[in-house]
Amino acid sequence: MQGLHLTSLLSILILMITAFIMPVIKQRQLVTKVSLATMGVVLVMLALVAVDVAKVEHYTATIGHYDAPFGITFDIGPIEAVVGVLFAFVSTMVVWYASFGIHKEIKENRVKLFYTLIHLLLASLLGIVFTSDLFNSFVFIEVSTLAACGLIAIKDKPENIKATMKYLILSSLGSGLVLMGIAYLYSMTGHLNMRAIHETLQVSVVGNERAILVSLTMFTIGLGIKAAMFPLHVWLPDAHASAPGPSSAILSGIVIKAPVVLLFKVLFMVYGHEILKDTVILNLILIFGATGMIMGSLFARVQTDLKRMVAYSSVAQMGYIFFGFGLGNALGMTIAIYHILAHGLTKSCLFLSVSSFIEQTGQREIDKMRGIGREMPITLAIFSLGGLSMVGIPMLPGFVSKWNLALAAIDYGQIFLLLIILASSLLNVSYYFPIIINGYFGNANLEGKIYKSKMKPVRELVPLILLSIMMVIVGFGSGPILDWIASAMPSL
Amino acid sequence: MTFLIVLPIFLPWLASIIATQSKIITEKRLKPYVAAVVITNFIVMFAVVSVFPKVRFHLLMVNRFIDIYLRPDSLGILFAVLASLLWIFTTFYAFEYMKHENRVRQFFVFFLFTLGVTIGIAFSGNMFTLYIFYELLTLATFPLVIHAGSDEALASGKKYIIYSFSGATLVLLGMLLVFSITNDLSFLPGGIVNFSHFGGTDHNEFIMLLAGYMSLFLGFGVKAALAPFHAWLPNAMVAPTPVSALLHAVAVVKSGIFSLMRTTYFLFGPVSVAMLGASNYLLPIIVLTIVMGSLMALHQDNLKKRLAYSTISQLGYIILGIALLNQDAFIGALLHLINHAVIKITLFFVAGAIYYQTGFKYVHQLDGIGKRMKVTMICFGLSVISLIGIPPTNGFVSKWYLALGALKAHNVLYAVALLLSAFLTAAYLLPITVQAFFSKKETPELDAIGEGKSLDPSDTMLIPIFLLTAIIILLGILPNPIVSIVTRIAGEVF
Amino acid sequence: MISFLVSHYFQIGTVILFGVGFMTLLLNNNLIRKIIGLNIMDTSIFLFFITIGYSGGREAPIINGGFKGIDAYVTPIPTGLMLTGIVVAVSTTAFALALTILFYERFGTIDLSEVIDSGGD
Amino acid sequence: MKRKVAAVLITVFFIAFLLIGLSDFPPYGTADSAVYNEVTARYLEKSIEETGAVNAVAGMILDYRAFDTFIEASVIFTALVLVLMLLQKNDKAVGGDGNDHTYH
Amino acid sequence: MTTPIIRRIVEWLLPCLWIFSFYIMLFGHLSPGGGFSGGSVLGACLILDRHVNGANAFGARFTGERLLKLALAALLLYGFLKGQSFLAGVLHMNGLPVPLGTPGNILSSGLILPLNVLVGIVVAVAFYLIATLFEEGHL
Repeated sequence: MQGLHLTSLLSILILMITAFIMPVIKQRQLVTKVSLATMGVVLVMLALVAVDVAKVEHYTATIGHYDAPFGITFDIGPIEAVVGVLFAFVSTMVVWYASFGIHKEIKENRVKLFYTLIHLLLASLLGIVFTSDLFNSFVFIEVSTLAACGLIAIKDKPENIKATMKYLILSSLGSGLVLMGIAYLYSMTGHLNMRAIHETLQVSVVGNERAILVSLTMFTIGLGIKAAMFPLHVWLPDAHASAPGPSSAILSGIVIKAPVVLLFKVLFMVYGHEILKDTVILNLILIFGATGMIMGSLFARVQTDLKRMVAYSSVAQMGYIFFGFGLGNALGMTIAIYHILAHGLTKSCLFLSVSSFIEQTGQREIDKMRGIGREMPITLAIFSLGGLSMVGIPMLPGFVSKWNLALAAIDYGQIFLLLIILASSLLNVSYYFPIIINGYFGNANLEGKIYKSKMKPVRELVPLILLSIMMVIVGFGSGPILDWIASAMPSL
Repeated sequence: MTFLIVLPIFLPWLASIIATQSKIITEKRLKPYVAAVVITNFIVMFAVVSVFPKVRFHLLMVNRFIDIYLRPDSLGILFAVLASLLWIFTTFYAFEYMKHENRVRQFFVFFLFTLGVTIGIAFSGNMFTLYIFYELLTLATFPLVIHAGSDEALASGKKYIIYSFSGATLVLLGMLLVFSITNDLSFLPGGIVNFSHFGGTDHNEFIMLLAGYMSLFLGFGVKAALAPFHAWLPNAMVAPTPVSALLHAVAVVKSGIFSLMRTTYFLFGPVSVAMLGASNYLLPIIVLTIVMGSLMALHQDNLKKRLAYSTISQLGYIILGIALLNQDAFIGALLHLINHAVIKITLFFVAGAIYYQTGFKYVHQLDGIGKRMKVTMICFGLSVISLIGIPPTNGFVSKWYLALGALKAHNVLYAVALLLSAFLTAAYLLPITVQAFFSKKETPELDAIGEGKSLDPSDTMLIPIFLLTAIIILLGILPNPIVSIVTRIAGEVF
Repeated sequence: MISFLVSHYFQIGTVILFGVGFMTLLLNNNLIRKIIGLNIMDTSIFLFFITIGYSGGREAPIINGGFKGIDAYVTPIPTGLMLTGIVVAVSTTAFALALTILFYERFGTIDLSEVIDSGGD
Repeated sequence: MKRKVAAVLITVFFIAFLLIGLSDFPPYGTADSAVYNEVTARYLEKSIEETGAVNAVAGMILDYRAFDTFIEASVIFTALVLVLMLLQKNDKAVGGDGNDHTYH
Repeated sequence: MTTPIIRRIVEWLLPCLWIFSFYIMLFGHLSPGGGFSGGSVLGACLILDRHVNGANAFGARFTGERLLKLALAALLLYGFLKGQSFLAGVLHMNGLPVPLGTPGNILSSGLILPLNVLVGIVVAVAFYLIATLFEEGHL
């Protein structure tokens, strides 16, 4: 069934073309409608991609008339399909949520640009995930970087400008390093297509060990900066905390995930395990991930600003993903990809609910959120669900990843790694639960709060509810998802 | 039809969700509704377990590990019956007691929800299911603990949450370690960890199993108020009396005890645990718990706190019975599980009744109260005697078996500890009764209340207390039916 | 060692240029200089790319007057890629400069260190 | 001051690292490097008959790897949109009247 | 800073620049050059014109609005022209039948010539508008 192969490319093209049209549309609602419709179509298309992959479990779409080493191709397997569906779903929900309130948060004449940027962003992220051509992925990375910076700077408060500056500089440095890595790889192999590079590397590894190590390091650092690997995360809290609510949901939910997927493909599909096991890169990633899991939670614990806290918790959660990569065994990689899914849904839920707190109360501090559960019960319920998933209450996605990560650590043969995982989940308890408790209980907190006084109309909460439902589904349906992802893992 | 086995769990949950709707369940209908639900659930549970004995029902099966199923065996049924029976008494007691508390609806909603969770713990067929309900129990009882809503309540509630989640984390660690070796966490009488796991050749696996057992034991020990982790229990006293009665008698601490039994006798099995030699590390802690609890109880002036510390030491008995790993001790532990539940809930009811009628919280206020609250204080005295373990009460029976087990363990120290703690129990509980009845001096603030007429609470409060005392006596006079049941359960294991 | 320096002088030069850009990026707090440093880095990478596959005596890949065989032409790939890369770098620079203008309007300075600890306005 | 020293050290380390990797490469200007493989050969040989472009570079970027070029055009567009967004004064909005206060 | 000298030089220079840029664009498939280089030269001379002769000379007729729409239209056309061939490539079919012509002629090599022009327009307009925004803060 060739026809379905179109959808992967068509979704990107549609997003691009609608993005080109939007800036010249006059009315805001029309732009909103167009964007929502496009997002719906794209979501359907990616669902079709997933169906297609489920049928043929792997296919290659040649963009243009030239096959793999000569032209640019999309290699789409279960991992790409799953991540693509996640991206489309999250951004659809975010656009839906934003269509109600974004004009209150940013200038009127920037609303259409907001949607334009989101379209460009989603298109580039999908491209990063789908493409099997290194240089093409680099170009996509640049688009995504620019669009993400735009989504932060779209709200022109001074701190936004500052955060955007930081993000832009660091992440262009990252792109530079990635390009350097591509240059090394290209001059070693003469290919840009991932498969071709892999095959060539297998034969020409001898005599190139040092160059291979250098290029690996380049990719790891460069993509690590973009994915907020722990010591390189300095840009993330400012950026995600200062951006407008929907933007931070998208940034934290999916934007930092695409480089992770690319890093996964580079590490395990371009270099392959035979090369990796002779280098120290995986151990470094493991250490960075572990420190991230602990330090991110510790930083999040001391924050007074709610959004900054959630942002730091993203750093910790990215640590889980890198931890899974660093373990390097099949279960670890599988669960890392699964955690991309889990954290994408959970964190976008959290950020959207937090942003609606801030929008309704006008407060950002955690202390001001006391008794919020009386005023906005449903929203805090969604927040609590996300928090419970982070903490690792059974059958929520957070728990599934923690559990399998621990099993992977046991396979890896290091028991003490278990302690890191459990410690970080306990830390999550220590900073998510006080908010929930003070939100729902306590006379001192609840006095003077009117029930449902600040609640948003339910139809504006539908996206959040859908997100949380999806989160629960992903948690309970983890078995088939994990099997599907595992079926695509490169053989070790 | 086997899916009906989930009814005793989901019925209360459904009921609690309905109870949140003040339109359907008006204030007037609330109490009859709750009573109906609790009693119906009791009957339904009986019906279900008698119709489908030893049924195994999968709720959700994701993979070898994430496999949630219910399999009520005799131990589980025993625990479930105990829980839901005491729940009924507590319900009627609470109707009266909660009159001077606010947010009654919220109380009963979580009250019902917790019932379902407790029965879920009883019916769990493997460790993972147990773990899920265990976490749920923490979340469901938390609103009950902080029901008062004061800052003190919030603080102790946070303490409760932190302790419980740390314990749950330890449990998770233990599950991971065990699962990585056995690839199976289901409960079988006699355990699933077989000898092949330590032929002495693979020392690493031995260590991992030992670590797994220890962390499971300590993790569940948090809820069972084992010595280093008991601090949350006295703090949880801020809860309304029915809650603390439930927490201490059945719901929470007994769930911890129950999970310990599951771990020791159904996951590992006494033989494996003996081979692991885990008891050598645990028994000192347990003895410490027993003695320390009693000693702490001695100088508590707050009645409920004193009862709380007594709970800690009595739970020590049960854990000792579990850790001694011989049949008599296990029988004793099971018996004491039941007896202590009945006794302690009575004691708490009385304490609550005194507070409800007179507002007294402290022991020194209770001199001569026996003359004013005759029935109540008589029940109190009887249950105190039973708790100390003086024949012919049920406490004697269980302690007898415990002592037998302790002697069988060829270590007289444990028997000594039991005796010592029994004396201490007498020392911190008997004086209350004695002073209540035979103190010469009249306390002025007592006379101030109600001019001289009896202060016995109204029937909805008194009848549960009375019935429970009757049960205590009954179990003491003719313990054979219970003992035979318990012996059969213990027989399955050994 | 010396032979390496001699034989790879062009690549070494680009790498050192990369280092220069990197240090400019690290040492200066002035935003304009940071952006210049970024551009130097990018340029060095482009140069590095161009060196790949260059060999003397081959002509540019423009096939005028009949195809002279593969060995007669330099590979067109790095050139084409760098064309793309240059445009990307230009776009990034344009955005960075626009941000700098805004930064100056908001903070009255283009020194990052002066405002990095102050929480915005 | 300490920052400066650290920066210099980092840079020197970085350059050294890159140079170590560089030492695996063939000397500058040698044609027998890995890039002269079937891809280059095809781009050179078939360029005229497949794309019709005499300029192999143009043929490559606009036919073999045209997708790159398309994305790259959208990079420029993104930059344009961003600069518009940042520097556009509010009196006049993109595409005429962006500031139509039509709330729903 | 438009001194008479610069104005005079630009008078002579601009037409050549225009012609040169279009040459680069149109001969992109025959000689060094192509859409991007030609577009950047074109953008450069637009900027120069704006800088020297002010907004009235060229900017009067081609306002920012129109130029933006022009660039977007060019992009869209690019998207459609190339998108159909991408999609056709996915299905392993032939896209629009565009004659390749005889190599060496201007009108040869299928889509490359129009694409060069379109890319050139996009680049030129983008550079021009960005520069204008930098200088004046509005279109």
